[in-house]
Amino acid sequence: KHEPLLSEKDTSTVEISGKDESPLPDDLTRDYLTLPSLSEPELARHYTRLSQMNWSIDSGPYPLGSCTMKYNPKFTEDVAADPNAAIHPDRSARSAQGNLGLLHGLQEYLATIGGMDAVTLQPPAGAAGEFTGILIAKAYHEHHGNDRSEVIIPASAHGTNFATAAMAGYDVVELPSDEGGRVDLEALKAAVSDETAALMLTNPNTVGLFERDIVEIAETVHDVGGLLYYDGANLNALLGRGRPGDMGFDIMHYNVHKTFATPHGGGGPGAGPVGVVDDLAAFLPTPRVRETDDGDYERFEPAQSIGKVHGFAGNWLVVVKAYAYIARLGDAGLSDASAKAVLNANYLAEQLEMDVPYGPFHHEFAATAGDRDAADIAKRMLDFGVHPPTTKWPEMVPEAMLTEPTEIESRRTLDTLAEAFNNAYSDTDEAIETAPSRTTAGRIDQVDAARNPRLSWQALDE
Amino acid sequence: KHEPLLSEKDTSTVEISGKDESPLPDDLTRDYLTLPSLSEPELARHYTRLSQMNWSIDSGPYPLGSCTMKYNPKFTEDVAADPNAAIHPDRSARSAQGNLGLLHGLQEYLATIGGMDAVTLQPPAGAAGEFTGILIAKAYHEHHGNDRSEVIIPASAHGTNFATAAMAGYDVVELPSDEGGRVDLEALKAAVSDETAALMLTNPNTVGLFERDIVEIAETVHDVGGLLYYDGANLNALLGRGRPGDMGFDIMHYNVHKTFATPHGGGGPGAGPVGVVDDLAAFLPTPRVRETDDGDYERFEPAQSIGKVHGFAGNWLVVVKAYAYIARLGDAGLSDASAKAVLNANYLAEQLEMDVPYGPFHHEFAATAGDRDAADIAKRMLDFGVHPPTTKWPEMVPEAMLTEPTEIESRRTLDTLAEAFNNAYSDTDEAIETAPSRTTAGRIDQVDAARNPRLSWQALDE
Amino acid sequence: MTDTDGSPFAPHTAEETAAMLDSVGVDTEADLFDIPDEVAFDGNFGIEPRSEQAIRGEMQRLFARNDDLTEFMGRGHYSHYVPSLVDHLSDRAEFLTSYTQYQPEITQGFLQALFEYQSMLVELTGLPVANCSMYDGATALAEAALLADRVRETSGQTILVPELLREGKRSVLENYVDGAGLSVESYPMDDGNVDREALVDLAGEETVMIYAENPTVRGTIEEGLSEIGELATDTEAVFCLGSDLVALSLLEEPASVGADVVVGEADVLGLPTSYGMGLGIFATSDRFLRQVPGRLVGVGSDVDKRRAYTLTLQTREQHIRKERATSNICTNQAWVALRAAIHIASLGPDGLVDLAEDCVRDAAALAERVDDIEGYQAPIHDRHHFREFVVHTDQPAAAITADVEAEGYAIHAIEDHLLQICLTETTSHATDGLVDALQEAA
Amino acid sequence: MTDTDGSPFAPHTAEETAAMLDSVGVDTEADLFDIPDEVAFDGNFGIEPRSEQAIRGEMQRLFARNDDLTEFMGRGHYSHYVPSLVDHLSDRAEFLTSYTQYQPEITQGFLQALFEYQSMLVELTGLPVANCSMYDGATALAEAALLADRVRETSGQTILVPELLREGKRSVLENYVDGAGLSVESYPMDDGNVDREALVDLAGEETVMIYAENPTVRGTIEEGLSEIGELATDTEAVFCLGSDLVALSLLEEPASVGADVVVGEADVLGLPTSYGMGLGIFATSDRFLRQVPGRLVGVGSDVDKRRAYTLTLQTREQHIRKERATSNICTNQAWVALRAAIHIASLGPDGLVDLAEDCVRDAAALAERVDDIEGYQAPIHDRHHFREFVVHTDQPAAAITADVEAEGYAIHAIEDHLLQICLTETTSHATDGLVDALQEAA
Repeated sequence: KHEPLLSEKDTSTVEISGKDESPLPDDLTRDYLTLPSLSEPELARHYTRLSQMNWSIDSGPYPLGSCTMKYNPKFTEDVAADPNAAIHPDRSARSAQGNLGLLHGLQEYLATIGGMDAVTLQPPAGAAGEFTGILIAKAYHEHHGNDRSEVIIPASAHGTNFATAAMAGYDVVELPSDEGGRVDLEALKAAVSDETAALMLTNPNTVGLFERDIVEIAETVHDVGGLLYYDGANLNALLGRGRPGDMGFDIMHYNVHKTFATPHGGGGPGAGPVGVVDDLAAFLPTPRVRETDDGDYERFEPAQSIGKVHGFAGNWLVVVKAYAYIARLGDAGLSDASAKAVLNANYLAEQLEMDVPYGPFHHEFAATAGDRDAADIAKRMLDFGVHPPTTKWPEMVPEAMLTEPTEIESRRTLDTLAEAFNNAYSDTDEAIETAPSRTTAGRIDQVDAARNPRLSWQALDE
Repeated sequence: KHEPLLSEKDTSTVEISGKDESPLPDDLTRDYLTLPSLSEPELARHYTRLSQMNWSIDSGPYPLGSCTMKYNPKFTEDVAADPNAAIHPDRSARSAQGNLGLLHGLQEYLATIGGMDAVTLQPPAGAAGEFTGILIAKAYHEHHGNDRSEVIIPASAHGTNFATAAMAGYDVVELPSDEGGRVDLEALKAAVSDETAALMLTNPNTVGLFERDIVEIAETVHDVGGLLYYDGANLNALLGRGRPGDMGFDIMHYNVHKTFATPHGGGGPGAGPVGVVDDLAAFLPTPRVRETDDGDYERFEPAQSIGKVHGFAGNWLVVVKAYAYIARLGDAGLSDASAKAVLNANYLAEQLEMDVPYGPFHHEFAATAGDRDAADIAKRMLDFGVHPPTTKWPEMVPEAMLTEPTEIESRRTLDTLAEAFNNAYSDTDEAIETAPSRTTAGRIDQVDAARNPRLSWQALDE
Repeated sequence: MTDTDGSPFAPHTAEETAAMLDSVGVDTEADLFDIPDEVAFDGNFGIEPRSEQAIRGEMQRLFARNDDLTEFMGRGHYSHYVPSLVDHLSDRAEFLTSYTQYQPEITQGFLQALFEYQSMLVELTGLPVANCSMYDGATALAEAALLADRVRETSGQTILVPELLREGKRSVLENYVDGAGLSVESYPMDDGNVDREALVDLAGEETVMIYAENPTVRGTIEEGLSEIGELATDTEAVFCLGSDLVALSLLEEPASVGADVVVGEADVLGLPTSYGMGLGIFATSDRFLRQVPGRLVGVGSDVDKRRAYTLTLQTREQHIRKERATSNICTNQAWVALRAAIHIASLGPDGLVDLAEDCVRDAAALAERVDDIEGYQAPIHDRHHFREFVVHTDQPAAAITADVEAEGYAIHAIEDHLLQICLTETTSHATDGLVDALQEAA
Repeated sequence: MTDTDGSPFAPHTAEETAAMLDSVGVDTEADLFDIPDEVAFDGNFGIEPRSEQAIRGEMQRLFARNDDLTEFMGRGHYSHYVPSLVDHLSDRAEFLTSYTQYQPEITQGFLQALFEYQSMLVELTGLPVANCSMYDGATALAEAALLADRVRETSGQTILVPELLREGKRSVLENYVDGAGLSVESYPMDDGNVDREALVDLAGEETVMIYAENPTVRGTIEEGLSEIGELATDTEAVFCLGSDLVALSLLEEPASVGADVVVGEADVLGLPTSYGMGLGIFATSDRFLRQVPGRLVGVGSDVDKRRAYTLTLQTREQHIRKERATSNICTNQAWVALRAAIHIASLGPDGLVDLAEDCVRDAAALAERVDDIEGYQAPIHDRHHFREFVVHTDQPAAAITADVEAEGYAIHAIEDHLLQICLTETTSHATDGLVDALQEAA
């Protein structure tokens, strides 16, 4: 189970400068180029083998908390591959009615699902959506002559929230959780001020708890002139049961590669559309798409647009797949997806021998490994043929194993998963510390890899 | 590494008769239907796992002698998937010019490659091509009032030749090989008579030897009024170097899933087009396709057509891929494919510790395991991560390991393959008899499986 | 891509080629060929090599020459909607680019998939043995006749088939049975279905096999299959029933009407319209097991006593038994069988039965609409129909099909004044247009 | 398919659901939701569920509303022919449906592929560190500016960019650097290329980063990049160079002209035209290693001392470092990077350089043909060009693009009397038609 690097198989060097037939003078070209040089059959085998050394949702359960790894329906791939949709983003609107129609359709779907008034599909990822949302908040405040300096974020929030607020130039005010694991309302009231640009909130939060005080939270933030931002990472818990717009959120992003089942591609691409309420629609990125009276589609620039957050129109192929997925499910399917995601999480938690602090949780839960090392237990789970949950996060749960099975797992698979959890949890210290043993690679020395970074095949020769 | 059967995962039964809303009276329907019932995610995982338990040409070398397992270029799949080509075979010719054009194009390509005058693409496999060819021979003889009863086949020929001749109602006359492994010319002369309908010949033969006496062989058969049939299984040795038509063959089939790189799909579909010389063109299956004076294509029925050998037009998707492959290679590529196939076979043989009787061979060779068991050595090769050659055949070589690496293997891969051969060959009796040990399944008890046939999941319950 | 003037799929660099020639001990590749000059060829086929990109463009342009018609066609080649899942899974290279499973230890995956396919056919036919594919329905029927000839204890040489048997199927059958000295004879039909009385008269000791179809080639559903089964028993003939995977899920179970062999089209599931490319069903009873043509996957166990799949009963096959084999079939349609199995599994029993019921309902509804048009009588047979039906036309049928084609629809003209129309869920959205076009053409 | 009124991708039968609810100890699914009534929603979005077949039909009809134009468009989004191999391999489910490699022991395959992608970028840029993807060229440029701000030792707040910088790219840059208090300023261009004298006057201690592109957005090839590199060194600014994978294979190596960071479009390989979907390059020198945004794959070893790949230096990232992270990027374009790597590998160095040389030759040849038409002057810049060039028109450019579009071609109108035309091997077959259309429109 070892596949040599492409460079170790066959590499060749082409001389460029000095070539007789070069279309450019030598001083405008590089001297030579060295790259792997292999036949199509060799490449097919190389990448086929690499793929076989990779876990995926089509391999088995993938219960990474906060990642919502659900099955990616195959037909959405075929829809996205339609050659008629493969057009240049600078096309005139009149010649691109198909693509504009799709964008408009998905804007509408997402608006109604989130209870928002206007949506942009441009942000190419969830974090880019957060950034877009915070830029909109900033532009809104500035437009109203009301510069603010702070963004409030609960301690349990995703790391991207903090990084996003900082990138946008805000000071981050971290909010502690209350005993129940939710936003501490008193702490929030103490934290808000006329410097509060926004509160960024994930609901249900990262241990699956719905913020029951959401109406009061919204009032608290709105009372000081702040905006309420909804992190869409956990929207899969709420589909058809509650809409951020109805809860008082002003801005939200959607993670289509989570909630709407577009494939995650080993790290991306995703898409992070952003929805806003009416008051903020004028600040959305440009261009947006609207329908004309005669049923055509046109691009337009919102009046106070923040400009662009992607060079073109975002991750087109991804938004097409999201549209197809939503159309497939419809109302009943969307509501059922949430229902089964929550049922699966609750059922799985019930089968575990580990404690699950906090509740009632929804689509995910953070079991605690107590005095054992959550990361070691996760490594041992690999030996049982499943992917382990997110470990050691969120920090409010000691040795957390944040678990989100999603709606796609059958009871049978959940039972298998529970067995893997329980077997690993009850295994000996030695067994978990030396795990995994049945995987392509054994436990990897992360500290050494970071201390002595070798980031290319060139570095291996040194 | 065990995947339960679909039926073991989830099965359900639908009651049919007695249903209120049935569109048919009960006496026309079955009572109930029982089948597996699984969600798309569950099916995706099931078949993904099954695929990962399967060797393929994209997994590694596959040197099965006489099978010509070469790489299947990916683009030919995309060409064959063109939705415009997905039409019904009963389409009027005027509305099916694209498909007819493709069929005509491939007829022409194959005719020139084989040195034949006319080609049918209808036979859905090599054996079906053989059968078609022998039916043509029979029709030809009958048309000339000249019924004949025998087909002569060298002992070293593929088993299908014998079965085909028998299916067509001929008595099989088996021809011994001479000491050099080729057709024994004297024996042939003794065997031919006015009962000889045809001689079926593979050239180079199944140990890779070119029948150097081919002109005299052809004369011998033709002199008694017999026809010469070319088994195309080994055509990959000859591309651009020699054409069956030029050697005196009257009829031939082409294995497009061998010579022209269409994928073998775990056993099929393939395609077995048949080419004939002018005298036999009138007997080809109906319909054939020809070009009209104004550049359109039309179907026509040959004057003395044998009729049909497939319900419609054969394996369409396969012939499309064959066309695309031939177009990709062109003259230079086709000749080079043979050159490299022969070079690879000779190079690999050179690296082996086993004896290789007979020569000079071309694209394949039959090494002999001598006093060891060829099948056991093959099983041991599995443990070294390669697919073994065809074993114990042809019978003229004791404990034969008939090996055909094809042109697609690199020197590096051939060296790996040679190592697997040599390591297995030099391994202990115990090691080879208990092999394989690193595979999905261990050695399977074939005798028991055949004595106690269990051919469905229903049979497992009994 | 390796730079080469030859095959783009051969990886040899000039240096490697030279080194390998050296190792073999010759100077040039030509030296490796032992072909007498008198039959040598100069390699000039006149075929220009093209790039992948060029070929894709060329073939797109070529296939665009097919008219874009909505096809209401059937008569043995049917199109049902194939879920994307089928493409994505069956196109996995480990399936598509594999060979026959001669080394079962490293091909358990495909073997299991074929075993599951066989098992699904057992559920659908009620017969305990199904092989893992024939080329198509026509060759499966032909092989059934050869099996019948081998198994029948008394002499006889007649295969009885419906007079309306599709011409191509009959021609294949005749070609296959000719070598065995059998002859194919027709029995009459009665309003689309088997004329059972006439069949009784025809069947006798000469009869090796009686073949019937359900549904028939005209889409009618048979009503007295058990009687045919009994007749076959009485005359010691083999009763061979032709059907397809979708029809089998709803219509009378072959085993329950006494069928000894089931053949037909399995490609109705798993394959899109493919210009007639097929997948033949072959299922039969235990007593004919060792006479079955083609490959069989069985369950056995490995050295560790774990369940393992393997090709079995290979002594029937030509590579072992040569001229005494049950058939010459070797390369078959394994990959299409894989596709059909995935399609069946993705429908499940509910989905499959729903699909089949729609084949009955939709055909009836469309026939009624066509019948309402002046100049057409449909269906001409007073039977239940499956997917398709025959229409009588006042105008010449050929003229109508041409007119309808000009409007973007393809239908069959089967006789001077008979059309045949087939619909499935792939075309049901377009019936309004077809009805309009027929009205225009009347 | 499981029969369900809900999600077709949830496998629960009614019985299983009931049993699971029982196990959890509630009666209904609704009981599991802890949502106050005042913010609960009734589930009525008004979105009708459709079958897979229906959606495919619906979307085919929708996308058919795009006019079928041959696109001679570029300006940052380019289309090269993507070999089928790229689709077939990257679509393998183990790649496509996998998550970020947080458990490297079972994701060695994707990690190795990304490591190979990084290594190819190192070959192409000459810089030793490349991350495994940014969203696109625009966001990569923006992140480069933030990196420059972090690493620069002296104060300063100006990012210098070409005055012709594509508007969308500039807007993204401005949005990203706003929070860091940086401002974006333009430097003038001289006949399409950097006005190096003017740049010398503008650059100074305020300058955090100098950004140049090669080729420029107008397709011209820069001639004095080393001078810019020296200027950056002198002013202690970061020199950031924008390019793309194909141009990098032929034009001056960034490291050799003193570039500190290379950004740009890697999606020119591996992705077909995708309405602007991208893949951003990010490569830099060792000294900025710990300031790199995004993910890095490194080599380490496992317990058995075998080579193993892993995400590394994650302490830069937001999930560890929160507001002190080098970037908020998390989900990236890994799968597109995989595709680009496969495409590079399938071209090899020869194929890649050939492709790049054609970008120079073909643009020159087409510009000459356009220049020959009355009413057009092309190229307007007296430079070497790569893929694209600008045309001056006597008639209004907008009117010409509309006329040309009616003939089936899409080109850019970039100013009142300026067109921009881009060609690659995907459109080179259609230049005759374009030239004719331009002639008509003149």
